[in-house]
Amino acid sequence: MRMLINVPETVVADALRGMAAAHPELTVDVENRVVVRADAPMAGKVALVSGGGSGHEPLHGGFVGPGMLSAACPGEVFTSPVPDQMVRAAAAVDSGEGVLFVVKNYTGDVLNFDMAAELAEDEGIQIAKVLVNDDVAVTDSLYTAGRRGTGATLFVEKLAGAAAEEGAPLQRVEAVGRQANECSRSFGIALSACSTPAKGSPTFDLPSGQLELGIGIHGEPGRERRAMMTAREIAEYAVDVVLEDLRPTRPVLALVNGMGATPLLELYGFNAEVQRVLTGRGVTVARTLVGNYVTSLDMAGCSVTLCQVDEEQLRLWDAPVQTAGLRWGR
Amino acid sequence: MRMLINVPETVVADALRGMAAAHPELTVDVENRVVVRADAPMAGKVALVSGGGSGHEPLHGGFVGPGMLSAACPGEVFTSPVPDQMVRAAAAVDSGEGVLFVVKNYTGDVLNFDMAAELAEDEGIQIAKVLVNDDVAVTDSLYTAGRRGTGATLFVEKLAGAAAEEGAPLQRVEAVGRQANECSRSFGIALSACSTPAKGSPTFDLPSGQLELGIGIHGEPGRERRAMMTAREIAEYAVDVVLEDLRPTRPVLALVNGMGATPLLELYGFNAEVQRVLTGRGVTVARTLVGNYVTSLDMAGCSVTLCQVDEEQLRLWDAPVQTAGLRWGR
Amino acid sequence: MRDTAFFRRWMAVASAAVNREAARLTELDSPIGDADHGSNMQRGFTAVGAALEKDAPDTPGAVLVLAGRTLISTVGGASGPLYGTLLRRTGKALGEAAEVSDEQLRDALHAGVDAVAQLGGAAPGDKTMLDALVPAVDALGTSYEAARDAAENGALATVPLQARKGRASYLGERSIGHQDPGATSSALLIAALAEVAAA
Amino acid sequence: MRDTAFFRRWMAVASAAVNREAARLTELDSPIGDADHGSNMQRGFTAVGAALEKDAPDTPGAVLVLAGRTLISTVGGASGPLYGTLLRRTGKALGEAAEVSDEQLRDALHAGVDAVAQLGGAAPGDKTMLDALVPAVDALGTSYEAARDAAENGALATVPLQARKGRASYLGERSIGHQDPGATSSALLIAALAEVAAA
Ligand SMILES: Nc1ncnc2c1ncn2[C@@H]1O[C@H](COP(=O)(O)OP(=O)(O)O)[C@@H](O)[C@H]1O
Ligand SMILES: Nc1ncnc2c1ncn2[C@@H]1O[C@H](COP(=O)(O)OP(=O)(O)O)[C@@H](O)[C@H]1O
Ligand SMILES: [Mg+2]
Ligand SMILES: [Mg+2]
Ligand SMILES: [Mg+2]
Ligand SMILES: [Mg+2]
Repeated sequence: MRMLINVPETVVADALRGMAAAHPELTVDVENRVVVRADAPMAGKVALVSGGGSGHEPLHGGFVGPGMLSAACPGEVFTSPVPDQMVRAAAAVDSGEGVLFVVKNYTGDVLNFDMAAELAEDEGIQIAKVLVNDDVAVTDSLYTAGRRGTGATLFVEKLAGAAAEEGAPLQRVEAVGRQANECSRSFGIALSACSTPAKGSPTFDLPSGQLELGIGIHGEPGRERRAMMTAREIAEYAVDVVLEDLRPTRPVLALVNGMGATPLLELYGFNAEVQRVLTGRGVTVARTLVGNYVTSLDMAGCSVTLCQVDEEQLRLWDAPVQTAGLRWGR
Repeated sequence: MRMLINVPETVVADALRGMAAAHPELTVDVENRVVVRADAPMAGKVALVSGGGSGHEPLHGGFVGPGMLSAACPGEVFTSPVPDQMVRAAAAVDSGEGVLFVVKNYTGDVLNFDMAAELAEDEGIQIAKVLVNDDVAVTDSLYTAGRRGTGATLFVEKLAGAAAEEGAPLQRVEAVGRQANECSRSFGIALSACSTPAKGSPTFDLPSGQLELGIGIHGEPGRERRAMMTAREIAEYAVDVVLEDLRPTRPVLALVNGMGATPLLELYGFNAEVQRVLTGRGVTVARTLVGNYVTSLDMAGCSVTLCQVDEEQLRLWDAPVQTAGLRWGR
Repeated sequence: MRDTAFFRRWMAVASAAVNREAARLTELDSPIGDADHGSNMQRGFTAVGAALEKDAPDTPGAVLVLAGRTLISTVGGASGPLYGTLLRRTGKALGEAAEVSDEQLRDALHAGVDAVAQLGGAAPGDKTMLDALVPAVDALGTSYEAARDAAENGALATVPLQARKGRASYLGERSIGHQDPGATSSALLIAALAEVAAA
Repeated sequence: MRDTAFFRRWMAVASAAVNREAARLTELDSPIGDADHGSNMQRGFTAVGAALEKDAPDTPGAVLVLAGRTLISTVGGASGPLYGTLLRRTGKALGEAAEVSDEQLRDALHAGVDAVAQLGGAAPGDKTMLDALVPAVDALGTSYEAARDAAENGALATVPLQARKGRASYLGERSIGHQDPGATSSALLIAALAEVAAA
């Protein structure tokens, strides 16, 4: 085990303490595992709450702040949070205008957020939900739990968060989030497995010189294993799979995302190839984001997410955002 | 080899192409390997140029922009850039007010920047230099190349960059940079070695269950190998070594830096321990930055840098900065 | 008749089994999941033990409802709501009686398992906990031992199946050849029940 | 007397040697450095070859000055300025003659090695390229073969030394037991010189 931790049991609580110390602009309830904008509830504004298993940082806690999430609920590593967290978060941020839950499509996340929505509504909080399911690697939804939510989560949280910040009503914020998800597709590649604190060793065995195509963000293997490919070949493969499903007719936002252990140097090089393929396919790239945003602990690898946008969505993307993990404008 | 690259020879050029695509606010000269603020030269303002081997991203290219560097010169992986790059960068950003070179103390960087300074001065550009040498792991400077420049580079570039942005003259910008270095100390720990593209395998052998104390940022082993320690023990060790040398009497800026492959979740947990130790030692922490800022490719591990600050330095730290890797304010 | 103490013993034995087998459950969750099922179950049943200690519910139904609620509040993931619902609904079906018959318990477990199927949308053959739970409650008509064996066999029988629900389903055909972690933990819970019933 | 072609051949043979040994030089730079010495030297000498082809300098001095400048402009790291200075200063000392004697070359190399010592501030025994270069130029008074052997022995003799300059110095005592990559590449350059002188 080569982890910078105390004991596996306290990893999430320790991280929340460290986050609280680094970010005075956040209210971090370590005991109850809720990260809230210090200025919440914002009068007259819709609130956004998201959450999921830990291990994907900066997602979601790193996206709490002006222009994005109002609160985040971190679960145990790779384990969806419990309804109690979500209800507590919703209560902390609701100004009376309602709360949007941003939920990645995993059985655990869906079940827990559903329970939380019921409980929160019992407490008189108006709840809307957006399900994120952008991963094209999960092909046959009839015989699976449906497409996973991965990189598009960032687009959903950013665009819906910008709409909420502008004062849009709940129905509109929900529509913006849903549209962002519908306009997005992702594909992920692993060059190594990751190690969870609980297991202490790689979650699957990937001999060097091999890669996994079509991975999710929970250290699960992908749908196919292949001999190592070059950055150029990986970019071609990933972009083509995404484009085939998305068939964009408008410019796209491109997220070239690292899984955690791939150096930024390599991610930028990979981005060069992604851009080359997109240009070759006649796709206009409106904005590009390169970095570790939706990660899988110490997994080496990357994912590509494209979100096709209209003028209004592009405006919401460019709107100011001030969070630990994403910051621009104002 | 589990790298997301095409061939080792083009890694830096590929990354620069990818950086150019992602950052229209930068002018990236891929051929000559210079990254420049698109709005340079800034009339009436001192310019800052830094650079060093690649593999430490976001350092330095990710720190080019308003409030920080005017230009960066990326060398090959872990190899200092050549004088030609630095001269070209200085010429591109000099407004006539002079250029500050920020140089990490490594034989290669020092020799190349020295040569560049001579050449630039021959071209009529006024050059000042700040040498960064904050790594307390290098103890005996009489019998070594002197202390390495590591995490303090970020503080030097940020504080001097803020002074330059405000219009301070070259002498003052240099003094701010020098002071930032003198007020800073660092210590680094590796939980795994990193792999350079040229070598394709780990640069040293670190069995799991062991760690290296006192590493630099070039994949070199540290001064001591030990059995694995907990985050709490590592924090105690690192903070104490730094404090012993710095003996701060004022509040500190804390940089809890990841070496590249350590998940943000772990870094935040480690930060909690760092803060605990600092509090225990009676040190006030004015600001904390947690993340991957001065990295070593895909090395797992971390470093702690403390910079003790007065009111003026704190003001310069809080001043707006708009770069790919560090962003706040305006 | 089974009294409140019987149900507390069931939860205690189940908790011990989960603790003992946690590493194995996480191991099973690695190749076809996200390597957390063991720690999820362990965290949940540790909390159940503490809650039963603290609140001291005094009917069989109340024991199971509290256990279920506690799992929902502490486990997360897919298994938290599913096992939480299983115990909560079983407990609800038991009503407020101070003692319940084996037949009442069987019917209540039926209701609990049905609720799991409804919540998760899975059916036997999908390679989930239902592959152990459904045959187990069916076999309860015969005996607790039969239920234990049916659950165990159901868990083993998930190996050749292709997953259609939960995380393992993302793997498609690559999910074949691995035992489902949830079915395995279900077999532990049923074995715990059989053990306390036999004592 | 040695003409321009001799110096071009030296650079060509040196380049071939560096290419052949690049992986080994990088390997030596791993335990006590940053694993780039081989690729640094390879990049530099490839550029030297191209520059000599393109600019076709027509005196021994001009060949070495161009080679040195090219190393400075393409290598980076510690070795770029140091080897660049070695060749540039040696070339400068050769002046503008069309042919040079072995004695002139020896004196010029002395000047070049002195410049390296001054620029880098190192001395023999510090576990650097000087541990090969200094004995080599001293032995040049005897013969090119003696210089080659002295460089080779000097490189081998770095193994037990503790580094006091360059990256390896950060390791303190842990630098003992490893051969210095720069001394090793210096031995290659001197061996290349001996090879073309013998031909
Ligand atoms: N829709 C479902 N219906 C029934 N059981 C399910 C369903 N989805 C998953 N499971 C069960 O949950 C188990 C996984 O639990 P766990 O690992 O704790 O949660 P997660 O998958 O969220 O990490 C699976 O092995 C399977 O038995
Ligand atoms: N101050 C110095 N004087 C002479 N030679 C030096 C000095 N510092 C380093 N060297 C030589 O440079 C070699 C390393 O070169 P290289 O790996 O290319 O550069 P870097 O150390 O910058 O990565 C060392 O093995 C040593 O022989
Ligand atoms: Mg899970
Ligand atoms: Mg180097
Ligand atoms: Mg799981
Ligand atoms: Mg080197």
